[in-house]
Amino acid sequence: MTLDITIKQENQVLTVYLKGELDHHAVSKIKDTIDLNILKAPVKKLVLDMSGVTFMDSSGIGLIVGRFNRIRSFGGSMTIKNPSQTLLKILKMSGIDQLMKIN
Amino acid sequence: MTLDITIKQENQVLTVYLKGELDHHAVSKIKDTIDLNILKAPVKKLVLDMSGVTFMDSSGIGLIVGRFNRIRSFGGSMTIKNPSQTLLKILKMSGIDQLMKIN
Amino acid sequence: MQPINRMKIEFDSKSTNEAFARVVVAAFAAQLDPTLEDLADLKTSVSEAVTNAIIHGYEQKTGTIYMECILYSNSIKVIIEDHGIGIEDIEKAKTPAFTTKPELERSGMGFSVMESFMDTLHIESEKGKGTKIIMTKRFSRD
Amino acid sequence: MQPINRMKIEFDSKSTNEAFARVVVAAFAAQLDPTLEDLADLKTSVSEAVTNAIIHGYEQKTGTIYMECILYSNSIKVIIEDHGIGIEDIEKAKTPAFTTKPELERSGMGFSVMESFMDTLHIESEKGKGTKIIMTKRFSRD
Ligand SMILES: Nc1ncnc2c1ncn2[C@@H]1O[C@H](COP(=O)(O)OP(=O)(O)O)[C@@H](O)[C@H]1O
Ligand SMILES: Nc1ncnc2c1ncn2[C@@H]1O[C@H](COP(=O)(O)OP(=O)(O)O)[C@@H](O)[C@H]1O
Repeated sequence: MTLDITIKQENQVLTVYLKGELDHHAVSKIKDTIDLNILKAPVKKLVLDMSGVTFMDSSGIGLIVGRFNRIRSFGGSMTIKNPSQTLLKILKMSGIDQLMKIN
Repeated sequence: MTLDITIKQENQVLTVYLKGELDHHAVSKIKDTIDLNILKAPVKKLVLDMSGVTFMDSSGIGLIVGRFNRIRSFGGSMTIKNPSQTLLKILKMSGIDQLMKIN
Repeated sequence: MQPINRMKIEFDSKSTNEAFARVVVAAFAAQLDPTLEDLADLKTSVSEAVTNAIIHGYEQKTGTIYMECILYSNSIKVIIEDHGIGIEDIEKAKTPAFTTKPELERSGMGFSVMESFMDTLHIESEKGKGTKIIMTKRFSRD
Repeated sequence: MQPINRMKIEFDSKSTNEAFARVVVAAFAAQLDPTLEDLADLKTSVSEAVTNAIIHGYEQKTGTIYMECILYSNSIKVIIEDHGIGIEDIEKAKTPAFTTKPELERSGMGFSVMESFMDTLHIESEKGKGTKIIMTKRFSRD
């Protein structure tokens, strides 16, 4: 019922691995954790690995756009990795694929 | 959401493999299938293989006792095979283990 | 004891809803992170009460079943109600192996299962008005 | 069209109940054996409407959310209702990327998701009284 988050920092690349269901409840629990890690050390690139995410609604879109704006304000970039077909559908629908790389 | 049933007849032994959740809804769907097979050919032993059963309530007890009485009226015996720990709890609670072999 | 979450549901007295009711209660109780054994006990007891409402309360005719779940920090209360035929003699109904529907191969073990798998069981019923089952379960910590 | 099954549920406006509401609807719709894609679309849309009731309708304060599901032979109707603050201008609210809670990083895409993932979406709302979302989805056969 919860979302697990694992964070790896290497050469100014911050990779965030998410596992579980990404809804408003989950987003409100992990947002600060990601932001703290963006502030802790210089980050040039934020990678969101979604291979473990089994569900996402527009609260996830809010999380992604919010982190995108933040990292860009530091001059960094953002990438989404390994979204399922289901996730890809909502990522495309909301135009996230126009803002950043998805692979 | 449904219960799958597979039936094997060999040397007067009728083996019934159940897979799924054994509640009142499921019982009412499979009872006649088992009984028809008991009538079709001479059966000396009825084996109920529960290895695939993930849930059972007292409707399952009713099914077992009903088939036990039927097979006994033909002079046959009955065995329960491979119930999970959860199923064993309700089988023991209701005294089924006093009526027939469970292994 | 303050409830930490509650829900109320009503659904048709159809046998397909037996499995549905179990999933609903299990998903709600999951918030307390119960052990698998406690969850199995709860699902079995809910299944008994809902099945009874369908078979005995409404005698397999159309009716509505009402279910309420109240979560406390460490336990759940489940109330299952029908507006069916009611129970004549509650003490007798609770006797192991007693059933008024032997022709349907009922085992008469439903109330025994609820009593043994839950921590408390309370039955309210009036002939011709319906039946209300109130049961609670405390969750053990692993 | 005759309904083949129906249920009504009410639960607290707590964010833990977003996942619960999804499981409930999915378990109910499962009776029609929908494709995984249809089921995912339905769950996402339900999640949007329930989240909106929690965040916008009740502004994260205590309230009750009402959900009703009606199953037809090949489709589902879901009604999600709150007695919260209501929507001032429904047409504006439906505009993609429009949100009244940018400070909560809402994307303003909730209604767009519901419109694109369901077959019909109908919104009734009155300021100060609450909001009712009525959506339907036809299930495709594999
Ligand atoms: N909801 C109900 N409405 C009316 N009668 C009921 C209800 N639940 C139980 N009963 C009565 O109590 C008896 C015992 O119930 P139970 O122990 O669950 O066994 P079973 O369902 O196998 O008969 C039933 O046979 C029935 O007469
Ligand atoms: N249940 C509701 N009660 C009150 N206002 C709502 C409700 N649902 C939606 N709204 C309004 O409609 C707007 C758009 O909703 P939506 O498209 O879901 O985007 P978001 O939730 O990201 O803001 C919300 O920002 C809010 O102002």
